[in-house]
Amino acid sequence: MNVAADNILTVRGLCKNFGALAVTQQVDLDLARGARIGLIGPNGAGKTTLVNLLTGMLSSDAGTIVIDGHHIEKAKPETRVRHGLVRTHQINTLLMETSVRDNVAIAVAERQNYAWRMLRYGPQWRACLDEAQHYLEEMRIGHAGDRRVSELPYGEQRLLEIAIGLSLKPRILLLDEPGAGIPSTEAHIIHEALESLPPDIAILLIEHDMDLVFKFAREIVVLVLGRVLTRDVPANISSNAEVRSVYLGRSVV
Amino acid sequence: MQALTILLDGISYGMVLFIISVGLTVTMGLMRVVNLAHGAFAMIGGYIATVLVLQAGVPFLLSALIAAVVAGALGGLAELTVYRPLYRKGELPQVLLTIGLCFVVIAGLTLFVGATPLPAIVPASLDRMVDIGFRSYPAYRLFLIVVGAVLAFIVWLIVERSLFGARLRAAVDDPQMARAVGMNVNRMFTVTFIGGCALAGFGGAIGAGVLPLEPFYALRYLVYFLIVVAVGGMGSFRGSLVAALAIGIVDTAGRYIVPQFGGFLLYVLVFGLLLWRPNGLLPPKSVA
Amino acid sequence: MKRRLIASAAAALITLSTAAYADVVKFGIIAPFSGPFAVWGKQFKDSVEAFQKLNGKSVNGHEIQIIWRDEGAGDASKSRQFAEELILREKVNVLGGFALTPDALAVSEVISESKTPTIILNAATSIVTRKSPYFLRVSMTVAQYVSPLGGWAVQNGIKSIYTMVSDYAPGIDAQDEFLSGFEKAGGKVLGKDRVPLNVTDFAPYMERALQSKADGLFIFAPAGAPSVAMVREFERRGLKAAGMKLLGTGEMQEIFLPSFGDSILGAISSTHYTESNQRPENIAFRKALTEVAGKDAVPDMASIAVWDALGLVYETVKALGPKFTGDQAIDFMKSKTINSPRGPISWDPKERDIIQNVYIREVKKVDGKLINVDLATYEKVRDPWKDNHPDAK
Amino acid sequence: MTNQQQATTQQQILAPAAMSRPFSPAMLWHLLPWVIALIFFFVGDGYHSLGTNILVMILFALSLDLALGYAGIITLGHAAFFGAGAYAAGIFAIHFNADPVLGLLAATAIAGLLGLLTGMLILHTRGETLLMLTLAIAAIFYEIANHARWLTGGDDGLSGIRVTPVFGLFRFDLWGKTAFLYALSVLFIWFIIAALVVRSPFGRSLDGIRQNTKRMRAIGTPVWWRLVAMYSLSAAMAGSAGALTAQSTRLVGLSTLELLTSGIVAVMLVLGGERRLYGAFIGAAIYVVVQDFAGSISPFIWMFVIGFLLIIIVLFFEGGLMGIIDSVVAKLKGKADASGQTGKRT
Repeated sequence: MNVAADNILTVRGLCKNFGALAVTQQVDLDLARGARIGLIGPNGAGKTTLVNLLTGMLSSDAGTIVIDGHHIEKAKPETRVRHGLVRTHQINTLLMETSVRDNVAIAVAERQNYAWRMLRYGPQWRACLDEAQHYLEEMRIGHAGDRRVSELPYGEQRLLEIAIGLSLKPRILLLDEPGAGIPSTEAHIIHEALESLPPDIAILLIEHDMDLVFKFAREIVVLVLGRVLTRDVPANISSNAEVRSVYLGRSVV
Repeated sequence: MQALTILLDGISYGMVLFIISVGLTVTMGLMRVVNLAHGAFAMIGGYIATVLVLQAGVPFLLSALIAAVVAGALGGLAELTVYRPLYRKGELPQVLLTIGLCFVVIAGLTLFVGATPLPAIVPASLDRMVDIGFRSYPAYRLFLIVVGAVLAFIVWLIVERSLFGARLRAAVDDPQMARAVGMNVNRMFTVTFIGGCALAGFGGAIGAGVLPLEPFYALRYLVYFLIVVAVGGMGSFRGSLVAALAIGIVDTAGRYIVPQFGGFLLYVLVFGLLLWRPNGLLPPKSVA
Repeated sequence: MKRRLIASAAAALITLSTAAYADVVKFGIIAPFSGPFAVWGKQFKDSVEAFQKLNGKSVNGHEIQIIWRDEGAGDASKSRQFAEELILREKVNVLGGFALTPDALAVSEVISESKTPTIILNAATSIVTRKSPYFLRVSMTVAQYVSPLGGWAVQNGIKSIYTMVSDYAPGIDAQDEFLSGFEKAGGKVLGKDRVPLNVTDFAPYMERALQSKADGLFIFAPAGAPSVAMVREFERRGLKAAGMKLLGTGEMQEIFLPSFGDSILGAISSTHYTESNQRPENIAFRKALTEVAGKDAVPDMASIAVWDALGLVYETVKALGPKFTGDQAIDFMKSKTINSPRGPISWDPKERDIIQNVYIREVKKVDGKLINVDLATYEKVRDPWKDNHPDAK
Repeated sequence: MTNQQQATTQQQILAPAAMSRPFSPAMLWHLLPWVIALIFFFVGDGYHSLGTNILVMILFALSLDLALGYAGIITLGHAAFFGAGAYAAGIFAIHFNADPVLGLLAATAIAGLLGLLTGMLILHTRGETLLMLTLAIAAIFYEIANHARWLTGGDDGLSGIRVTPVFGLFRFDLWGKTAFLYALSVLFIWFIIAALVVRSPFGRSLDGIRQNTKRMRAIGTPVWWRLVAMYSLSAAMAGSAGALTAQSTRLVGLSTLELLTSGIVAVMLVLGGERRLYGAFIGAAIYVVVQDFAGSISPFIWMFVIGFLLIIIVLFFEGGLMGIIDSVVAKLKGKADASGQTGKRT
């Protein structure tokens, strides 16, 4: 099997069954440094399952996941994060009772290995807060740092989600529907945020909003019934007959 | 033959646990409420039946039925007033409110009825030995087994064979979906809560010969009821029957065979089982 | 702390209103009024009221004031805390109470240091009185009231025995003491079970006892749910029908008999007080008690203990006046012999433990009421444990 | 960075993080519990045992606040560690060394170790299952203590505990004055530790785990280890409280391991308000004092009172008594100020 030299993530033959139901079948996936890949597919295609398999929230039945030469398919979720594989969530999993800045700072502390500190943590925590503020500003929500997350408008909560992902210094960032639930008038905020992400991070964007995917992605992977149907540049995808028929609701397999 | 005796003892004991606990498995499985006050409803039932038998001369079974009705009504009242706001809260508030309810019931019954254990109300017709072929055996225990089996069958009919039961199972498996398809989940909660409390009250009354009634009843046996629910799998009707019988038999056999281990055995087994299967023996689909 | 303010204000008023030479003698009682042992507290209080009704609230013009403290559900540290408070704040002259042995052990340091005479109203483990020279027991020890039963059983046709006791210190003491008497008299032991305290389904244990085919079953369980369940299962499982005799101690106190129903008929017990005895002291005691607590009031070991304790305190004040040291009081009390409703009682001057009669009784139905009827009396029984362990501390 | 933040930063360099906010007169409130305790020490003759008991229960409730309040570990078995600490301190004093500080350290370590071992077993689970497992652990501990009569005294309790003077200087006097100050010092040390820990990155990550375990997994938090660590810390603290009760009363009973003890400490915590540190202070103090008072009026009134109080607090005053105080203070300060405090709870 050919593996490109600058591949950061290599997935081969990934499988997952729920009882008799095969939700992920023989998925191969390569992400190069700085890649911008869109992952699309109809409801029930297994997109979220795939993300959960990659991040270790679910354990796979077969297949390998390699980051930079490290096999991580058996690793715990937190170990995968330490290898630079980071995700954001489809529905909000933010700490609603905590302040916006602390939400990011907690993630920074985790990355910096300060999170075990119980006593004498003053300077470290301050550094975490400063770094957190930096990511908030990068996502243009620096003004909201002191507010409680539950008081934040939904769109800004989505940006906070991305800021937390960034604060973990990912090499691969899996964005699980960052635009979900955002009114179309505000969709551009997310797009702008995505465009401003550091270029060296490989990004896999899972999204229903086709506008957003086609604007952002340089390549698109189509997932149908747990299999990779095709992978191509956006222009070819939109003209692909098979993909069209899938989205029109007819089965192709 | 000794083994058969132990089995009968265990099953009759388990049946009492089942009758009282089956309502608790619904509350904890369906409503997701850690309900530590369930024993209080069994206790109310037992106290009412005792007072009826001793003061008013009401027959044993009839007073147990009246106790069930009253316990059910009080349960419904409690569901509408103090339990409903609890559904949205975390486990800790649930634990504490229901402990509070327990305290109030204990204090109330003690003030009205007294602090000594209540006299037995098992009628003479049951409080004797009957010949069952290989030996003579307490009639009361056979009575418990029969009543338990009948109730288990009725519960099975309701849960597995009625429309209400189908809805109930659906709601236990996926509460959000049940709401989404327009079920009146609130009413279902009230109805099942009433049913569960009525069963508990009935169990408290007829089981008084195995679990004697006294002011701390509500707390003393609570751990057993909770164990039935946890071992059976929260929200699982079949699980609670299997668990109740298993606990009855294991506890009884353990005490018969190795009495020196006494209290240890059950706790250690439950501890091990929950580590092995955190969701119990037969958990419903939603948590499987 | 309002109640204490009220109490002390009331005490102050009374002091002022009586003549200048009159004093208040304070008797502090620490007992459970809540929790599983609340019955003890209630019985104490009723009996105290009855005593004061019969004998007045003062001795030679000196008021005898009772100060209560609720130690709750068997929390020994509470007991110690209240003892300190009663001694330091209330300046009690005599202390008393203690339902359970740990409650009494908890105060031994405090009373030794403050030299406060302390009357044990229940705690029944033998060693307690050796823990402080200011302890004096008016209740009983487990070993004491069990000791005659084993010998009696063998003499009365119970040649083999099965024992079933709750798995806690008094239960084990009772079992050992019973068996030592039983075996000495030539009886045969067919089985010994210890039942955990939290058990209330006695089916498996009773089944074992039934299979042993012993002549008798000796039980010891805390009063309340466990003993009630034990006796019911004894009846229900046909041990009684099989001709087995039930032997016990405090389980068969008259106050608990209604909880058992007729299944208790024929049960044998040995204790230091038969509630229905016809001594004039007992008739007067029961009369006073029913006047205070209603016609259904039944005295028990708790009532009799506090009744005699008050008797001792009144005698002490009569003899020594309202001001006395702890040593004077203890020396006086332990030299007394009292005609108690239970029979004559006196004290071992060295051990300060009670010497009293022990009665073997049987539950019978008299005039439609379950009561205990004396079968035998063992006079002036000492605590055998102390005699067997002269040096234990 | 705003000016205020910079000021904060400078302060933090000088002071430990718990006291990192710029000084304001309102901070003097933090002295209040300690001042009350010291005043009590001088005027409370005859009540020092009661006072010590309150301090012990505060420490116990505080330990539960760490596990249950902050980390969200739902437990009804914390008495296991309280009792283990008490027995460990008692047994240590009888068989090894009567020095109170050594005994306290030993008890703390043993309780912490037991917390570590049991925590590793049970903290995979959550919710009702966890609740049942904690119940079972406490029940097993209870049975062990009940059976190991030769070591624990069984039902008679462990007595004969000797305690030498603290640091060889301060004798445990009969009336509990030394014990009171000793308990107060231990509570103070643990309080500082607790206050530091809950504001630490570690404490914040546990607060995060309580709010959303999934989120914390996603940022790479080893959730199980973190919970085990906090549980052990909390167990050690509960063990300290148990050791204090053993040393101050020279007595350990089986009741230290009872289900009721676990329940009561949870009641105290919620009464005062969880996740507030001071909630433990108010809850334990009010509970012990009111029980002392109401219990003497009538046997069962106390159960009524506490039962109703629990129901009302849960239904209407989430956050307990401290929550009520907080909201009153917030109202007094005015709304503008109050909204500025968002996300910073003490």
